[in-house]
Amino acid sequence: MPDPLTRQSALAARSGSDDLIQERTGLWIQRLYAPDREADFGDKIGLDLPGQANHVSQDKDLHALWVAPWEWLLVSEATANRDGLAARVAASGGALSDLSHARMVLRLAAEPARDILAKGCPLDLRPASFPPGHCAQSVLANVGILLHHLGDGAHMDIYTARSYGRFIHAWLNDAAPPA
Amino acid sequence: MNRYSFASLVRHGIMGHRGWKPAWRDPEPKTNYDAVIVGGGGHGLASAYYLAKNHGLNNVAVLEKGWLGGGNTGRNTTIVRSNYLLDSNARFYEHGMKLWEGLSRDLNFNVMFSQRGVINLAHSKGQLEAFRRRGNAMRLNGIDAELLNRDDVAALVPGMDVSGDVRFPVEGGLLQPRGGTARHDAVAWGYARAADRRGVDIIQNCEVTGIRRDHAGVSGVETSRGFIASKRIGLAVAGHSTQLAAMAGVRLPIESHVLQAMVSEPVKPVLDTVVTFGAGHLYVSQSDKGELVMGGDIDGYNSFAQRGNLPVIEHVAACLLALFPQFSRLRILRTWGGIMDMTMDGSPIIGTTPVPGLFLNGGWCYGGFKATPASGWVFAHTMATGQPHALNADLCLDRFHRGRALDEKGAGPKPWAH
Amino acid sequence: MLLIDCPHCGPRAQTEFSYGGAANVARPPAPEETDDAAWIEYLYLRDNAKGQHDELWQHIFGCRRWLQLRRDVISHEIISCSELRRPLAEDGP
Amino acid sequence: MADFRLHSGGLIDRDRKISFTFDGRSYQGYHGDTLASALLANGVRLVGRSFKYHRPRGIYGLGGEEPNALVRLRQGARAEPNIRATQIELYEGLVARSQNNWPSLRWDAASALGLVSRFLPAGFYYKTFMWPRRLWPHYENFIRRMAGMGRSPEAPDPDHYEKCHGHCDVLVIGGGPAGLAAALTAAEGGAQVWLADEGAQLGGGCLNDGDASAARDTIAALESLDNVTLLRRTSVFGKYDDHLYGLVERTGDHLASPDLGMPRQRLWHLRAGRAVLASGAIERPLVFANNDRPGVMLTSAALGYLRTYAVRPGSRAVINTNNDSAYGAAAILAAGGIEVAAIVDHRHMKERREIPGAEILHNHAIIDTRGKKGLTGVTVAQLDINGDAVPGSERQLACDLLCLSGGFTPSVHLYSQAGGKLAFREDIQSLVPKSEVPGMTVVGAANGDFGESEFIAGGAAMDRPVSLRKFRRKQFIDLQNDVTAADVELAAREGYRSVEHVKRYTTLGMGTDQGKTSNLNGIAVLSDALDRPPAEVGVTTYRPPYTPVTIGALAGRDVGPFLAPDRRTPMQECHEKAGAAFVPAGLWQRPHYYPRPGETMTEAVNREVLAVRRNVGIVDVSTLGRIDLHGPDVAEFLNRVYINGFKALAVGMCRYGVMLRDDGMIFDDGTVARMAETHFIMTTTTANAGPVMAHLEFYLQVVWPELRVHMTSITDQWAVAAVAGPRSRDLLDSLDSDIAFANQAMPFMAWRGGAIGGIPAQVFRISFSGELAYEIAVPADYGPAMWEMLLAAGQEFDVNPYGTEALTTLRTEKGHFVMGPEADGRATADDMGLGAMLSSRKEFVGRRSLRLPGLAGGDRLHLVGLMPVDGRSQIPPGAILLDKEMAGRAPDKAGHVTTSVFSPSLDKPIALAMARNGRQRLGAQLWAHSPLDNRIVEVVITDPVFVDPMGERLRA
Ligand SMILES: Cc1cc2nc3c(=O)[nH]c(=O)nc-3n(C[C@H](O)[C@H](O)[C@H](O)COP(=O)(O)OP(=O)(O)OC[C@H]3O[C@@H](n4cnc5c(N)ncnc54)[C@H](O)[C@@H]3O)c2cc1C
Ligand SMILES: NC(=O)c1ccc[n+]([C@@H]2O[C@H](COP(=O)([O-])OP(=O)(O)OC[C@H]3O[C@@H](n4cnc5c(N)ncnc54)[C@H](O)[C@@H]3O)[C@@H](O)[C@H]2O)c1
Ligand SMILES: Cc1cc2nc3c(=O)[nH]c(=O)nc-3n(C[C@H](O)[C@H](O)[C@H](O)COP(=O)(O)O)c2cc1C
Ligand SMILES: [Zn+2]
Repeated sequence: MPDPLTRQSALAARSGSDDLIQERTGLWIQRLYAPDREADFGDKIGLDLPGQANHVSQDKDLHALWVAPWEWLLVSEATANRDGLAARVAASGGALSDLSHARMVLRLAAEPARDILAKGCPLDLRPASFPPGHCAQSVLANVGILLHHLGDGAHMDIYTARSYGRFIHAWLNDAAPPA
Repeated sequence: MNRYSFASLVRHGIMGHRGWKPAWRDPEPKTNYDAVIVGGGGHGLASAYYLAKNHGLNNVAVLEKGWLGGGNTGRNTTIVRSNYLLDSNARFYEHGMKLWEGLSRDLNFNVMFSQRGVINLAHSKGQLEAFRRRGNAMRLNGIDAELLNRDDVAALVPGMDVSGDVRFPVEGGLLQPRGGTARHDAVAWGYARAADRRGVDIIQNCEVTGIRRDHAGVSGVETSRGFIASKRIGLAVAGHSTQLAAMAGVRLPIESHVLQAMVSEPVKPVLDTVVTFGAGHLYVSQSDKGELVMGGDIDGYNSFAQRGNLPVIEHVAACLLALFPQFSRLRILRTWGGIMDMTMDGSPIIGTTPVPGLFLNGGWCYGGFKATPASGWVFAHTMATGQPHALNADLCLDRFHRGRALDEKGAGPKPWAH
Repeated sequence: MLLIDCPHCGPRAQTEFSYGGAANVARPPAPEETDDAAWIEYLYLRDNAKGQHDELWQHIFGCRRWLQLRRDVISHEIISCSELRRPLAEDGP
Repeated sequence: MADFRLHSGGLIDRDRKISFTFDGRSYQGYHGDTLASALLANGVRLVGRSFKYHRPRGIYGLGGEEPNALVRLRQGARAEPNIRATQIELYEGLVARSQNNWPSLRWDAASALGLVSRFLPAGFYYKTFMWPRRLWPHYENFIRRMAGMGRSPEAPDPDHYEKCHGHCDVLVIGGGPAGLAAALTAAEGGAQVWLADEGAQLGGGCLNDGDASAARDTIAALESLDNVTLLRRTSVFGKYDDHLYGLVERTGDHLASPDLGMPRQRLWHLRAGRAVLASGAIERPLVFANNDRPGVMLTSAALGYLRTYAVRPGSRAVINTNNDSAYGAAAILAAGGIEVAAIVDHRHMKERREIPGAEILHNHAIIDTRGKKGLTGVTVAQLDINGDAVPGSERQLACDLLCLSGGFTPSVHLYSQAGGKLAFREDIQSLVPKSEVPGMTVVGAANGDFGESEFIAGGAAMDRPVSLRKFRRKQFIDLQNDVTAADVELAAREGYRSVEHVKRYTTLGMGTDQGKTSNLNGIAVLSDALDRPPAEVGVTTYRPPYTPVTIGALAGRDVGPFLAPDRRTPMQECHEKAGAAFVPAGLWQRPHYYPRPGETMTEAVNREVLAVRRNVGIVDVSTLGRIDLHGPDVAEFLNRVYINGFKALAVGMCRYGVMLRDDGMIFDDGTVARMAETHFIMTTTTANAGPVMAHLEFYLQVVWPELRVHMTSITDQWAVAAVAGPRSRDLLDSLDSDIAFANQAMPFMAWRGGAIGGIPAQVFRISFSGELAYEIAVPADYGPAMWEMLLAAGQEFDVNPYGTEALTTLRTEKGHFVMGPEADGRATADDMGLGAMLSSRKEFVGRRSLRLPGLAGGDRLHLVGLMPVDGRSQIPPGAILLDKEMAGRAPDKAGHVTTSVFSPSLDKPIALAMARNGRQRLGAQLWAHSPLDNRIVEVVITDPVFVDPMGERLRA
């Protein structure tokens, strides 16, 4: 029996490994809503939230990805206690929905990623249109995805709903040029 | 007027085919008709034919803005079937099926009606159960239907991948053996020629631009070739029903959408039935000339352009390869689109309107080609008598007001979802 | 394939969106006080404009916002794409 | 066999010899050859048979315009029909076969059809085969076998295809001089430029008939720029909305098989800021009797074979023309060692040109040709003022090559696809772009601008490409479909006068070349027949694809397992390991049942059902949709979208709800739990998870924007198992948990949070099976652990995992309807017996429609139960219900069976059904009739709830 408190990611039971694609597991992911159009919401809850569409802000280990007007995806690797944040959000009339287990997150080197993604995603991924520090939601192989071009410019993170995880992972591997 | 037969073909052949008469006249419009039908597609022409044949009305004009048969009649995937679930639809389409079976000889024009069978594939137990219900309902309406298991499907469609090893394995299907295809253009031409022979004026390049009304009802149509008076006006304009009805102040539960179709390069016979994929959007048959004729879903947004976009075409291609991986190296020769009048419940509207003397034949969605003979038959009846025929009583416009929508798919009032 | 300029996310391929029908169909604010004819009109009757058509699309694989487009349904040219006007204007944007 | 290869010149690589076979015979060619050029080099002229009359045909064109030389390429699984020999690049070991002939290309039995062809004019099949009716299927079979061209491949394609999305500023279509120049200008201006050309070589027409050195320089310049992408072997096949172009790049077709890992073809979705259409022009043939023999060829093609491939397409040529370009061509042919016997020029010209060695016949036309399987000579005659042959002026000329030069037709396909309008230009007898379309510029020959080209400039205007007005012998217009000038005339005579009618009646331009060399000639013949100017005759609609596109490329990667995504629950591996049989549920695969060794499906399902009724079972319900709702107005929102009230729902409790569409029909059902004052979790059915989300977003954003509600789909966040059965509480109690599962602590329809076995969990006391049951939701990554824990702890209670089939039986026994079989989009809440749930104190979506006559009326179908009167017979699934007194007469149906199961709990078959006025007819006996399997079972209408009608078990 698996240790109950070990998280079994979408890809955990899959055999084999690969260098091209790394799964990021154990993440803390929340969808954050501001109450309608409240400009100083970020200050109130103590987060640096990108106001501009498709932008990502980073505060230490915590990334805030713009996903819709007044909505962000907060992502962090640390399992630090964030009860304080939850309380502040609740107090300011916003909302958090926990998606920590709802996503499969893959990290790829930006270079093959751009070519591989182009095989199934209609986004314009040219660096001028999708520079580092940006994110975008789109569709890949008929599945919804969120792409994050990391600030270093060298990597991309692909988020997809957990239930599609195996499919997207297999699809990406199939689309990747042979080693 | 020449009668068509093997003998006449030989006789004219010997004379170098110089003696053939036009299949229809090209008359100038008269100023007044007993009935005017707008739209020279299959439905308009069939209606005119049956008005003359069944109801003795010969002073009839069909007004066509372009060339006859150039609307959806000339651009559909030619599938003819009557495998409907709801009684009102089933009886209507089955009447059509019976007319199809004698049509070539009735019209003296070979419409190449080919009863090669129509199979709807099921990919799950649930789908198969739904087909059971449909098949039983059909049988009780006097329509042929057979439930197929996987082996039956394999035997009927050699070359189809029925292995369990695919994304959507085939579980079985519903077969209507009498279903099939017909040569689309020939249907328009055959009806035109037969109607013309009974005195109907078929007037091409004549666009209706307005409908005149007086206190009693309609009084005639404005056209690009002048005013034409008539107290009986039938609209059979497929994708343009809303525009024409609006000319008489009638709003319709219809949106126009684009539906695409495509053909492959011609090949020797490889597919002897009409096949509908149940896990994606695809229907495919092979024409007598050899092309695979295929279609899928509408593009899904209002459109009056007779062309669409790639996603649907790519999806149709993918579905085809799911069933027939060996067709991967065949090539698509041509793609095109038609303007479909999609109704709010997915069923056609045929009957009277709130305006006296104005009759509507439209809302055919994906499936009006197969309806052509039945539609003409009951529309002629409705126009001649002012009352719907028993077969279109449930198909009238007022069904929406009565809360009796005929939602064959149960998709609700979203025309693009039917 | 349409390129819809989402006012929130930027220009995106049609495959990211789903269609929502005519934009000028306003739901009667008090259905119970609406008579049958008006209710049927709302449920079923459409202008189906041939020319410029006001319509709703949802950016389903993006911000999930419902948007209002004005599109030429003969040429498919998108004339405008904007945030939804609240409440929905009867006569489009 | 004669060798037609020149010793020098051309773009072939003489150091790389290539062997190939055609119709089983071996030949040699060079790297850089096409199959067509290599066949010509070997003196092979007869290459195919025509569609209808099986006439012998040879190579006619140079590229995509080729109507004749269609072959079956490759073998086995890679075999493909109808491939133009002119576009096949030679590779070592290439195998090609001719098609549409039997027993052989040279002796084709069906060519006998030519003898009766006078009885097979255009559209003959519409006039005959009508009697006797029963013979039609046989006639049709024969027609089908005669038609078609090549044979379809029979085995799955071993190659793979790829799709790519591309984005650029400028797309240049065509790599001839015009396209190359446009690309360079745009690139030098800093734009990201893509240039695509169908051919393996860039350079276009100037490779054949001009000076290619300038083009070579431009190509080199473009290659040195990194903002330029050059795509060779790439057809731009379609123009779609908002500047999206479809391209097919043939990455592997010039090889015996694609390199490892390389796709055979790649389909590009290219979004271009703007496009430059530089697609050139295609030469037009001239029309006369027997103008189709092997050896008849477009002049531009003959030049191309000579210049690009260093092949003489014949030894002694006659050129037939109506314009000046033939004279330059003659010079090139002569320089290449071809004897030019004569130039037959339709025009009457004062100023004469000289071509050494060639007879120049002005005011002459070719009226016939000779030769069985290949051209041996032509008959020429002088023309009179009407364009007819002057009697007695006929002369024979011997030749083995006849070059046709009837002017050039601009390739405006993509411009027209983009909605561009065409105008007829008299001087070049062609349709040319009338004005700009947004985002596209047409340049070069495609624009009718033949430039400084010495060939046309200054020449007299062309005359019609049709030489003779009387159509006695076969004068082909469309060579592929064997459409003659007489066919077009016949169509016009019979009233098929629109150019679109002519196309459909005669099949002109409907072949695989889509009339690239024939459409304009068809217009000319029709224009004569109708006595209307060509501009009025018009042209048929240009449609994608420009050249045919493989279905494989269109499907791209959406094949095999990637046809559609598949979704997996967190516990999927557990079910796989347990040997579950799966059943598709939308994109999911759900466990259908869990067979034990030796068990049949029925046995397994019955065991699973009884386990739930007697002990305990667990089922994976993670596929149900889950939506997180936050905000002060959630309760109000729920009140408006469900038929029942939600305002009073207490924190810690759940409620079942039904949603309608606004037309009054049931849209979905599920439970809602109030997690906190302003926080709710809603569940939806598996199939409707997406649609419900969009439905709610619609009402929230479009209809009631004033409501403050935030929604998130959290389906994927949770792994959910339902634990059901009288011993479910015992099982849960046996686990280490801080949750109290007892009735008082957690009554029916309550939910509690806590931890189970250390795993954070939310437990909802809801039941679909009708038994005491708990749904346990844990964060998805803990799903497998939770599942294993329940199974392990459950052993002592004889826990059974159960699948959807047992679930169906359980809910049928309880009379629960589901979306699909019962609520099929045409059913109201009242139909389901839920009338009492309809709140009368509030507005909700769909309520208003319930007052419409048809919905409120008295003849609706109600959800009922059915039992066989004999207590034993299975009730046929999908059966139609008939009133007994109707038996034998035209039936008015009394309803239908929706779900039929064997109930292990009652030990007899039962069913759910929708029966007309069913609730008023409890106890009535009906026939359940299934004509499909010839079964009729006598059934009695019962209450739909078969088990525990008072609901005592689930409250236990
Ligand atoms: C791609 C595609 C595939 C299809 N596949 C099938 C199938 O497999 N089976 C099936 O049964 N059905 C199919 N259909 C539907 C079927 O083609 C139509 O329902 C049917 O042909 C409608 O016939 P009609 O005579 O009503 O319309 P049309 O043939 O469209 O005729 C209407 C005519 O009205 C004319 N008109 C319009 N406005 C005016 C005006 N103002 N004045 C004068 N004339 C006017 C038009 O020019 C047109 O010729 C398909 C449709 C499409 C587009
Ligand atoms: N002899 C004459 O009178 C005459 C007349 C017309 C043209 N020409 C020749 O044509 C030249 C004109 O140059 P141009 O550049 O306009 O035309 P071009 O014919 O030289 O080049 C057109 C190129 O476009 C390609 N092409 C066409 N459609 C395509 C598509 N959909 N996708 C991809 N590629 C496609 C063709 O393969 C060809 O290489 C002249 O230099 C001359 O050689 C000669
Ligand atoms: C059943 C059917 C078969 C067709 N077969 C062919 C064909 O073999 N070749 C071809 O070029 N077009 C074929 N077409 C398509 C027509 O050329 C044409 O595209 C279609 O009728 C729509 O008209 P439009 O493209 O002129 O708008 C076929 C159409 C139908 C409906
Ligand atoms: Zn958006």
